Amino acid sequence: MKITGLRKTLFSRATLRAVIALSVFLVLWEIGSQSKQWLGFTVPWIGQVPAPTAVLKAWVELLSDPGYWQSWYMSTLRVLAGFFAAMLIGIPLGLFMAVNRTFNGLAFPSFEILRPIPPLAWVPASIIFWPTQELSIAFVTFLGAFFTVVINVLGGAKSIDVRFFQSAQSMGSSQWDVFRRVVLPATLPSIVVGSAVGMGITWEVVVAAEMISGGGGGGGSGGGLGFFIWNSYVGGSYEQIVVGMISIGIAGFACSELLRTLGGYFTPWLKKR
Amino acid sequence: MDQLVTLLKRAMPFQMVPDDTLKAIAGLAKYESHAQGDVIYHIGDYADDIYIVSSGSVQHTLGIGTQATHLDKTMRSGDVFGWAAVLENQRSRLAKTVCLERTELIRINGEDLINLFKASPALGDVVMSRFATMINKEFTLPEAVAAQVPHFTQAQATMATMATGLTLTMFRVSQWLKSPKPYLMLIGFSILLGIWYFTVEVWKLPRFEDMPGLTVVVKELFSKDPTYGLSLYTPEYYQHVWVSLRRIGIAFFLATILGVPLGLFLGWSKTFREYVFPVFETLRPIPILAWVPLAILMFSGSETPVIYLTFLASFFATALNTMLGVETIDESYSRAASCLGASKWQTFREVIVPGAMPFIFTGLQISIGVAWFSLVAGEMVSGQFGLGYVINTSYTMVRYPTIVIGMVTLGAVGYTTSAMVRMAGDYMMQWRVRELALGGR
Amino acid sequence: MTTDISHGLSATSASVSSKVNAGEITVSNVSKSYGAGLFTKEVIKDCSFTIECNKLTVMIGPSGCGKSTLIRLLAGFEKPTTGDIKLGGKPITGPGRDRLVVFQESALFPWMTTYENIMYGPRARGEDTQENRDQADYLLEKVGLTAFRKKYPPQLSGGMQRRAELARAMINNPEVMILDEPFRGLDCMSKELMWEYYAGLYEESRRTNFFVTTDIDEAIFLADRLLIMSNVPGQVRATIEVDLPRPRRLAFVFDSERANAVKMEALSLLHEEAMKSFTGGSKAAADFVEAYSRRSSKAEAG
Amino acid sequence: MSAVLQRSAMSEKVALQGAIRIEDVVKIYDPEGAAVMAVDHCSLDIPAGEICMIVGPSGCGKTTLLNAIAGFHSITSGKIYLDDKLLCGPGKPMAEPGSDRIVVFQNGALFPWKTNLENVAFGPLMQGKMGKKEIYEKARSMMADAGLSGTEHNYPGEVSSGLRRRVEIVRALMNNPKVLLFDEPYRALDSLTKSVMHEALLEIYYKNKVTIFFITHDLEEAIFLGHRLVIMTSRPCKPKKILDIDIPHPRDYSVLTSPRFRELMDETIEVVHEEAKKAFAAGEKEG
Repeated sequence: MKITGLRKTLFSRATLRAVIALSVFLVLWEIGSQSKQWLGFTVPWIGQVPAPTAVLKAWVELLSDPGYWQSWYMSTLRVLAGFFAAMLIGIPLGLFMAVNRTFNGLAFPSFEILRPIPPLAWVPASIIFWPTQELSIAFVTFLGAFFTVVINVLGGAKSIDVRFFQSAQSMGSSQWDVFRRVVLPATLPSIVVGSAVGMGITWEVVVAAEMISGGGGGGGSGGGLGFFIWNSYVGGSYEQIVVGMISIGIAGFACSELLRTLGGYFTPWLKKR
Repeated sequence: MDQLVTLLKRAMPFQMVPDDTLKAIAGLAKYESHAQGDVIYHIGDYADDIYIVSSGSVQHTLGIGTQATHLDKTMRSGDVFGWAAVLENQRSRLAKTVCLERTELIRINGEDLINLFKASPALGDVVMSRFATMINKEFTLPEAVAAQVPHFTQAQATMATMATGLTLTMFRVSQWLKSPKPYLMLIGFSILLGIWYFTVEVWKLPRFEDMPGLTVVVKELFSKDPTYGLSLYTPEYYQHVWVSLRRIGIAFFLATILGVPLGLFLGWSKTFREYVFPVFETLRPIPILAWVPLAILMFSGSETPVIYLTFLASFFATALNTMLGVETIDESYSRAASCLGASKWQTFREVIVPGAMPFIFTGLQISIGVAWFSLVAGEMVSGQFGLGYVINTSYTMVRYPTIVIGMVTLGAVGYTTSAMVRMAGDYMMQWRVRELALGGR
Repeated sequence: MTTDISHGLSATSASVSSKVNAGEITVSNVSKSYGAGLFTKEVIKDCSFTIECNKLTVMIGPSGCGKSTLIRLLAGFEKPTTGDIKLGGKPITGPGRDRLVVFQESALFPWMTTYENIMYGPRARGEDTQENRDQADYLLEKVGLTAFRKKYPPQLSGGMQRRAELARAMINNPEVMILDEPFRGLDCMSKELMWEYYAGLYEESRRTNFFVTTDIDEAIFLADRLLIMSNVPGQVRATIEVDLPRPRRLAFVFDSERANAVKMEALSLLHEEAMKSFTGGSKAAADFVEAYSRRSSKAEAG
Repeated sequence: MSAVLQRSAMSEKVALQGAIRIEDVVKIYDPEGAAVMAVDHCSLDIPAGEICMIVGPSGCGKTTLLNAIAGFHSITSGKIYLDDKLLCGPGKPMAEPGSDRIVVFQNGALFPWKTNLENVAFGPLMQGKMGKKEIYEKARSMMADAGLSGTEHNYPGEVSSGLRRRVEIVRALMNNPKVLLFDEPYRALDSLTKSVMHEALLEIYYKNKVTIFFITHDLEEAIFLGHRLVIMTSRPCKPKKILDIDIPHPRDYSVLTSPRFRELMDETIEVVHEEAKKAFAAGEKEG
């Protein structure tokens, strides 16, 4: 039953169409990039982009380059640091704001004033403040995820159906019990959503921060994927730019998927019948 | 007698009444005939009977003298009028009623009729509810008539609505002021600014002392002769804001006019989605900032790459949300449209587009947010002007207070643009605003 | 109208004079309004009635007549503006496990399995004992959900969710069960089956039950006493003793002359109230119907 | 006055049309290879102008049948005719949706972004058979006839659910349909509002004699409204018992307590409950 199901998705019309569409996309890209040689004139915009085949070749070469993997490692480390810091501070803060009205009145307006400032605008201030480059990147990364996480947790906790509280109360729950067994699980789905979105933003911010601040203290190959891209640009190896872009895409996608799977594991009641 | 019964049966309130009850009603009825021009009753007369027109026609006139207006509807055979007779709190006639030709009427004492129905409350309710519907119909019809009745003057009604609207707002404001919220907010702000002020300028904590201080920033911002060259009085400040706004404007506009239709088609046509969406999804996880070098390669100059980056971020958010919006439209809406004879294209225009509107505007809100996000990044990396550029050059040229000026301005401008998008959404979705206003009272 | 209320009151004083029953709720002269100043809306006005001990009292009235507000007051989630509510002679000050509320639509915690939901009450009080676990198993079997003990509420059908909710309430042994349209939203057939089911549970335990509904058949099938509410502001308009024999079975009840007579009586009162809320949109029509009903109630009084 | 005359003439003409014939219809769903039979060799004849009530437990496949008539779903085999015109059958598994058969949906499908008047005018505007001014005039007068004056410029979200249902029926009638297909339209209403809605529906029906195909699982509603009652079996769905309701029209709510009504209830309640219990035991999800 399962195998037939798998076969069905693999050979379904949708998959077929996806393959066709992606192939057409790649072929067009190849033609566009090679237009100078093949057609005798340069197609605007795409003409400047390295061809997929060249990118693939560059990628294969990079796979055995430890510097490339070092970039992966550095970026992932920064993302994880910023992300976990955001979760660690953001979730309790959001919950506390939802539960305590006074604190909410105190902190929420200030929070709303700071929120519209794009995280990247904090980069210079962060570099001035933190003693090391590494910390300043981590801080900006943290900010990127922090606001999203807090807003999601707060929204989730505030939209809990009042009947849940009422029935818990009428069955004799204490305050702490209501918090632990009603508020927390009821907010879990929004925590999952918030962290998945936050993860996406984190990757965006890391790349930008690495580009702007010119890589980590190590410089050169130690600077993470964002720096890898910038370095490739400065060094004129344009194929590597695209490799870097795809790598970050894969990394971001994998992290978000991982979070969703984890989230699904923590919220079993949300599964479809 | 039977003739009376047949006649009663034609009158709207009595259509469902069983024959034996009708006979009882007929027993209460008096039959009378009038010549043309006869006045049945005047305004203010005591209302005792209700009337059913047997033949001929009568006309109602509301108001007196020059204010007098004829009611649009002329009462003819089978129509009922004079219902004030069955009301308890309105026992005087509201109109003057005149026979337009030779007219035969059946009159029934209101009190007697009520008493008859009291005997069978079930039946009474049905008849009374029909009466109610009828009164409803006839007395909500002409606006001209409503304007004549002193209580319902159009202008007064508008005034009244406005007044309640205003009092409601005032009420809400006073409630808000009575609640601890505004004071907590002020305390919160003071704490935030206090921390900034004390840590940087008073206590000069390590690391903090390098940061631009509160007073320095404020002085700079309001100085006519700024130390670091940027304040509310320098034209450069407005030039930077304008450049950023123009970039956002172009990018956001392009993203909307391309992203919304793409999203609509993605959601609407399954075939289109199956072909296009995979490509879309493959490109989407790549962070916008990773496009920077490639964008510089693809587009010459420094302006286009920045706009391109901003556009790209907005575009993905808009298209994706629009698609989600179309997918969440309840199937029964498009089914209802096809039932009612709408073609495929009409369904798209009349159902899919307005149905997806709430999601489109959510998408646009997100889109303007990410547009600012990537604009700042783009301006920091390349670009000649703009708020991101201000922040970055202030850093490299060690003019720290202007970093904060840039950040604060960014926050304010970003907030304003997203508020504008929200207002545009409210304007275009009146139905939603009114629905929500009703629910969230 | 006054006669009806005094009828309710006389019943109260009779039972009060004999002894104060533990599970008896007396509501005296309760009013509840929301908002302030110009925007005050009075939802319940001067409402008095008794929920007698070990009886199933059903309250019926048009939607939006303040029934749900009354339930929030009885449960102690809110306080009345004036008047007082007493349970067994003691005033109600806040929510407590002596009065358990079963909500309209299901309020099962979606993040807990059926079994965890049923065990919520005992666990919340730190009574996760073998005895309570056995009781939970017994109740699961009683409501026919043994096979579904590890399922989450969204995986259950509407009828099953309601049964799980009944079980969750019953494990706490409350003195009074308060049910706020618990079967609303179920389709008519599942609903009728739930009536028999619920009546069976009640007949076994004979707890004090207070049941609120808008469904006349449901009300007559279940009730020992029927309270009929007026339109906003809510008041008890009439009390009808439903002296049908128990145990009750659907076919049997709807065959009986007595049930039909009660239904007719209640219907005529309710239809009038429903008409009021139905025509509420138009001022003229509302005035009209109100005037009519005032007249007929005057006729009844005189 | 002339408009009224015209309409009554039209409705008389329409009354001769709108017969539905369902012949041996089978519908098998095939989600992920597991064939589920929703409708099993179902045959039914509904004469023009009849109110035919379809009663059955939830999820039994009644809605599938309605969707097949409306043209939203295909059928696996069998034929469905409307006045000798083949709607769907061999070689044409799916009927064309059209304004001769209009569905009134379970949760209501008034477009929330259009005012009530725009909703009512929607059908003729789309079909483009009449002038815009004419359409709005007709829409106004039909709304007034149904006691909906004063709500023309409200959005559906602003009026009560009972009023919304009435607007939806008027929207359907604007198109002079031959058949109205009701998919449990009053399910979400409370019982008291429901009883008022039933009378309103009958009143509209007496004015415009269209064929009504009405799905419900409320037996009381079915007997109160219908000329004929078709009790469906639990999935797969086919008629189990067909019953003529011989209470004369026009009816009002006093019918509910009449002896004949109770007799009919008794006659059917057992049959219905047997099926309901089957579905209940299987733990079918609603809707």
